[in-house]
Amino acid sequence: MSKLSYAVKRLAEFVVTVWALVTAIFFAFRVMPGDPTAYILSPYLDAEARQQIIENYGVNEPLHIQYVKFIQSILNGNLGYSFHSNEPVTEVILTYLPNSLVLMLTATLVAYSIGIMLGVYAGWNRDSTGEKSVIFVALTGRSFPAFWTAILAIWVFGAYLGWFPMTGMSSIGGGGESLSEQILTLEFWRHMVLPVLVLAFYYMGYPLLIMRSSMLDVVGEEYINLCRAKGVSERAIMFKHAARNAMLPTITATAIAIGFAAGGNVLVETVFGWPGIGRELVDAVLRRDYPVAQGIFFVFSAIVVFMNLVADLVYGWFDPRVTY
Amino acid sequence: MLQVNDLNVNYESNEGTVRAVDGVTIELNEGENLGIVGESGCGKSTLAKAILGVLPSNGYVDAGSIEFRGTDLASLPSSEQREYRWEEISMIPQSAMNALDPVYTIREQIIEAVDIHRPDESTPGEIVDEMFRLVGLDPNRADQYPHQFSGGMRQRAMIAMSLALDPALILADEPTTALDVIMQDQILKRISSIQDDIDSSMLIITHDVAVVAETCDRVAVMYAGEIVEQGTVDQIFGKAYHPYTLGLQNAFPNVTEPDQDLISIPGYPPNLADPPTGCRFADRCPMATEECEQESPSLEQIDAVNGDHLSACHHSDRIDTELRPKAEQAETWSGGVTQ
Amino acid sequence: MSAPTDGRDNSMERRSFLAATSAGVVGALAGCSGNGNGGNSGNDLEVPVSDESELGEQLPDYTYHNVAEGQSPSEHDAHVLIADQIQRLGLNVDMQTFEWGTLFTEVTQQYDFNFSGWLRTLGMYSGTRLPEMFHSRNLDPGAGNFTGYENPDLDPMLDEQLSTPDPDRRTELLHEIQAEIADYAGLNPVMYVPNSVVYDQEQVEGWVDAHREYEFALNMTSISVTNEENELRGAWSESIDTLNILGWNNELKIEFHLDQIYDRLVRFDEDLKPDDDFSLATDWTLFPDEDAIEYVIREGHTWHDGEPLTAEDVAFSLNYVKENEIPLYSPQTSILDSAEALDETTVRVQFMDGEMPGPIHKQFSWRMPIVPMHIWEDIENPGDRSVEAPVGSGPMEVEYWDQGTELALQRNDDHFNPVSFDRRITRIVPEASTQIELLRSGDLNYLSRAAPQQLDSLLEEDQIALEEGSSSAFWLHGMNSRTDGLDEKAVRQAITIAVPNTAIVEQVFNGYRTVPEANNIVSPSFGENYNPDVWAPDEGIEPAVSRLQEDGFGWDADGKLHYPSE
Amino acid sequence: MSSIFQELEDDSPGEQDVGSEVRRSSWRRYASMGRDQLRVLSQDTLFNVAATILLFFTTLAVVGPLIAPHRPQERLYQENGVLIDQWAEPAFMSSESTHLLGTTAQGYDIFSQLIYATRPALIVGFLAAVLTVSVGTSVGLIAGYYGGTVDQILMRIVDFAYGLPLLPTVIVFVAIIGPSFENIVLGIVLLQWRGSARVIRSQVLSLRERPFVKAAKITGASDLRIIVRHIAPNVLSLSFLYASFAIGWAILTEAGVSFLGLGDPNRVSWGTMLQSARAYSAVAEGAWWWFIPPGICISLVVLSGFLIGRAYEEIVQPELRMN
Repeated sequence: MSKLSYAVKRLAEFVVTVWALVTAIFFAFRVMPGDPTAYILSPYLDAEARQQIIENYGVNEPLHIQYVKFIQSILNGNLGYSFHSNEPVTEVILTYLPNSLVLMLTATLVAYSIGIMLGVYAGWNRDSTGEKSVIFVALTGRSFPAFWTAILAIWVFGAYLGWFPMTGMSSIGGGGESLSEQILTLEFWRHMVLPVLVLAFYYMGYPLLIMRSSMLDVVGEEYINLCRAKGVSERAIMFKHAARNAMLPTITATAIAIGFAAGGNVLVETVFGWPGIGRELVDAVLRRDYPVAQGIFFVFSAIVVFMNLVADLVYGWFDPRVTY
Repeated sequence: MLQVNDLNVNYESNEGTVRAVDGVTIELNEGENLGIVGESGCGKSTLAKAILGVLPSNGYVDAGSIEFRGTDLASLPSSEQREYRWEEISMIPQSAMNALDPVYTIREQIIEAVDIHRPDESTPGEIVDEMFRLVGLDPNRADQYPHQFSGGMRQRAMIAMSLALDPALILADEPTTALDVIMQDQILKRISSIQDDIDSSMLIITHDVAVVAETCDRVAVMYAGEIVEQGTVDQIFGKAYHPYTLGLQNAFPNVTEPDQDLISIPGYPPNLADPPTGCRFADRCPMATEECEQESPSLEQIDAVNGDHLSACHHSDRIDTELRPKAEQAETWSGGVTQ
Repeated sequence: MSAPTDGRDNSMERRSFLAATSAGVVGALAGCSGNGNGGNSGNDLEVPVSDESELGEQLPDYTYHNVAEGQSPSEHDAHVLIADQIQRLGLNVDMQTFEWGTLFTEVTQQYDFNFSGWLRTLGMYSGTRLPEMFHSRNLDPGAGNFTGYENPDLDPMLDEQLSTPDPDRRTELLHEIQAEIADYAGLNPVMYVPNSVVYDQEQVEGWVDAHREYEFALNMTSISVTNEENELRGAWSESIDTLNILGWNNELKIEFHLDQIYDRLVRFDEDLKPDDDFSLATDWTLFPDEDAIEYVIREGHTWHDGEPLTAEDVAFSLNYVKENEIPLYSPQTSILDSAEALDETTVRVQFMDGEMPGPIHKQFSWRMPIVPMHIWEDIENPGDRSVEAPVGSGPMEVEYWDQGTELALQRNDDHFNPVSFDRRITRIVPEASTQIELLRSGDLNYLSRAAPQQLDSLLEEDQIALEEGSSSAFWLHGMNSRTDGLDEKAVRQAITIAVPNTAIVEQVFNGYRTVPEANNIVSPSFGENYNPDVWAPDEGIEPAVSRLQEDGFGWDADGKLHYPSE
Repeated sequence: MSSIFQELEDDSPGEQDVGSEVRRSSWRRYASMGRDQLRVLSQDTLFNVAATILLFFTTLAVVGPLIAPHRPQERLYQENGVLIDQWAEPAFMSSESTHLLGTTAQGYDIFSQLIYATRPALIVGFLAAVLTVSVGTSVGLIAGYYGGTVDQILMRIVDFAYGLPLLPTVIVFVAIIGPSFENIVLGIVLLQWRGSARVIRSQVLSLRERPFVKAAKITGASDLRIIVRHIAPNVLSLSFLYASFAIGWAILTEAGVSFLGLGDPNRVSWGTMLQSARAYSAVAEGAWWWFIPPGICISLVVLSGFLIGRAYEEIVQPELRMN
């Protein structure tokens, strides 16, 4: 079938999956015990005010009515209002998602470039001690809990050595600019260093191992030998031919990883005080702020499923052999 | 042009060191085609790879030299060796399907070879077109990917690539094995016609006796890493003076005798990790004696023949009388001739 | 409902802790030798055993609703301490931990509990929330009287103290109410929670004890900051995601800032007296018989966007809040009839007849939001608005607001009672240890929410100081007097006596709390409204035992409490 | 393909289906395959290191309660028996402290907590591994073997599972049905099978086309027999690979969930230790001996899971073999 009809089929699947996710998320939060207003209202507020607020939230309406209203609102792009701050959920997402994306995409970029480089090196120099140590480092990276390394990093480099700021995206009192302005300042990147390194160390292992195993498949191929016969230098073969072919499976993995990365790393964002979407989701879940939690979850799943789709299409574009 | 003397090539594997090529001496004159015949695993493609210096990571030249027009390639540092590759000596691999990089077009892969050796070449694309016409392929198909070519076309594209820098020597490692018979015939005709135009010589490696007969001037028969017999095509296929060569000829159908039943040589080639003493063909050779088992025969001139026809067999003189007449009966091979 | 995670399987460890702590601590503090060997609890009964014949029925088993340790370790431990004292008094108590939302719903919305407790504040006027907690009309679920107190002759007093304009009459009524509910012993103060602020004294000074948290406007206009940016820098653990004074959220982190962005008709000084030079209303006249009050609004004052602030704005604000029935101000709008601007500077506020509150400023004037008419008049339901940059008239205005990172307020120079520093930054730092490190390094110069456990190490730094002030906040321990056993005053009072206030304050809160002298939820910080001589039991198992014996209760051989035999 | 495939392919399809004899031989084949794998694995130094670490922690989990000086949540007191023995320094730092790793802010003995916490970590790890493998493999086998609508439905469920980010979903799941230990494991397993299912399915798709499967079909073997005898063994190593990775992911997720305060309040795990260390800001107080050991324990167990997984990768793809 042609590329177009394949894409359409995949899109239809995408819509069905997202619809299933939305329904699951909706009911998941409605089943949650606990009264959402309990969090919001400080000890000052008396019971009478609280009763009125519960009615205003429409929390007491029968489930199916709430569900229908929910689906209607999603279809016309309105994800509802936060119980906590009454902000439209879309605005909450627009506030926090970019911060997460900036951090996570940089971290993924760094992690994947290092991972792939080391993967190519490990795959090429098989059986060398270099390969074994590279793999060991990669696996240790994936075994340290990211939040634990994050806290240690803050204490060693932040508090003790004072090289890097300990929290947030901008220096204290230096805020006020939009994310696009901040990105240009050096101060912003100084804040990015520690979280990106911690995340890169954590994410590096996965691409490295994939790249290494696909390199090992490729290294044994005939055309690599032929390139040598053609007199192509070892380095050129490693990068131009071996890595290029070995990249194919890694691309799918990268696309999927970016999908997940968009969700931000909840723990690292909390520890670093990074105003990301991951931290906001956990806060929303803990304070039973249904609409915000639903909205963020919905965006997460849509991004992840979308990136799966992109992974397939991109794979086809990279690998001429694939026909739909 | 090419003088390989006493070449030893070893492979390191977890079962120990395997000597895939053991004391091989061959020579190839300008414009001449030499065929190397033998069962798979006898070390012939290792020989080819050794000549080009593209042995796999666990293989290395242990002893001996590979003189190409006077310079010993084996002793050159790899950077200088690289200059010879494809410029002077090029290769046609067994199955072009995996020998061509799937993610680049054929044109790009040929141009890559040209750029390395002739960086100042202004119009590499033309070389590609010219080569494609030479092998009978439509030039503007060069911009397609390998998987878009059929088996025969891929092999011809490979040949085009191997001729791109009109090398002095072309190593054809089983060039037609992966093809069906008709395509084989076309490719062989194509190779011989091209050879007349560009007067390069060829080293053809195959297990298919017929291919050698058709395209080569001289033949060397390899068994278990050693050259067991060497001579012109007519000498070897006319009157072979080594039991293994005789056995080999039985194993191939002969068009002229349709009802001939094929006789295969019983037993298996020896394990090259710990080769047997004496002649390696001894335990499968119907004429084997104790002498064969103790002492390994060396290549000597067969005195019954004029012109250089060498054979490594202690009893080459008794072949005419005892083996040749019975060579075509199956029981000779299974029962053994003399005990 | 959610499956509560009951703490049964390791309650043994808890019991040994509690036995050791309370016995040891109480013993040590009360001067008697106490068993002093701490660790082992042993099962020697501390209760006198009487034989079967004199005993009535055994009291039923009870559950204890406790918050999860993860959410607030110190409160969780304090509940554990109380639960085990009740256990030692001879009642079977099963400790169950809940996530906060679930706990609050089960206790206050469904009354499906026996014991529980949390932090509660009474606000500016001690009598405001007494009706909610003790009036019989609030007995049904969710209405506020969660302990189930019912006293028909107290109800009128609860209402009168809110309506009578005569302050002395109010004090008299409050005193009597406090004596009554202290004796009822169904809703008791375990400890008073003082307001506190830990700060870098090289950068900030001049804190005042203002009966309310240190981040409210009174302190903001009293302190002075001496760092080169001339900036006050604090931190909060959750992001500040709304600044809508007419919204639904009155969390402290929001009120702390709104209190400076907007003016109030009447503000109070340190002694809870109206503060003339900080209130928007310079003067007011009461008309008790007409249930009305007339405020004189300060002249020449402007909004942050330069528009003049007039009586018209004040009248609009009050009517607007009533029309839109904004929940946060429902106690005020339920008694407000209408407001009208008589001229440029006077506003007449008419209450429902007979509804004009006695302590009008503490019930009404300090609480009502004064918003600019020219911004809000054509907005339908204000509750749903998300306000990016609120325009108020207070001593500070919003400079920028990075949600999730930082909120910056800057000084409003032409305010009649300005703050002394240029900017106030509230930084969002989820990690508690990072907040402490930033204060220690001087990047932050105050923290008003530091946990007791972290204060000791901080105060070792010589530039760090702690300021503590009395407050209306107390940590309540409530019993559901609807359940049998707890409907007996003797049992409730005995349990109140057994609650180890001192051990909790010492062990769990490192001494940064105050042990109440009397069983009075109204704290001394309310001045003359506080009644010092209510029921003030001493602490411990022995006095609790004797209280129960007075009413004929007894214990069986395994130390379980029984009703008196008829 | 790897050596074990040849070994399996050689058994001639024509073999008669003789009741117990066949079953005994398949068990013998599994055993021989297992021995063969172990022989290969034991040559890999990293595998040996990992195996010893896991062995050490498993024994610790089993024998822990006997050697731990105190119970995990037993409150400890100073000599006067009054004040909690909080923030005590480890024995190797201060002479008079009797606690190997000091005590927490709540007065618990850190060393005993560390030992007791091994058990839940290993339980969550192995439970997740076993369940992930069994669910993932069976879904993969069924989807891959039957194809058609069955495959479509199962794969859509996999897409659905892929749509949910792991940690946030477990957090919501735990928040819904209560923060108990079993719920965390259930939450993790609900999502973790997706990876192995997808890979095993593609593996089964290729195996299904292999001659020895087609031959078995011709001889009239039932689908179930084909799956169990012919396809499953080839896929087993792949599922072991995922099982060992699942151990790592499960422990990390449990630690993450507990770190956020949603862990099981009544059970001490490395995650809850880190959480209380954070709640009492141990690092700020300089009590690194409270904060660092749990992290190291988690990393060691997870690392050994990954190393074993990688060693298994060698079995699945022999060309990866590092000798």
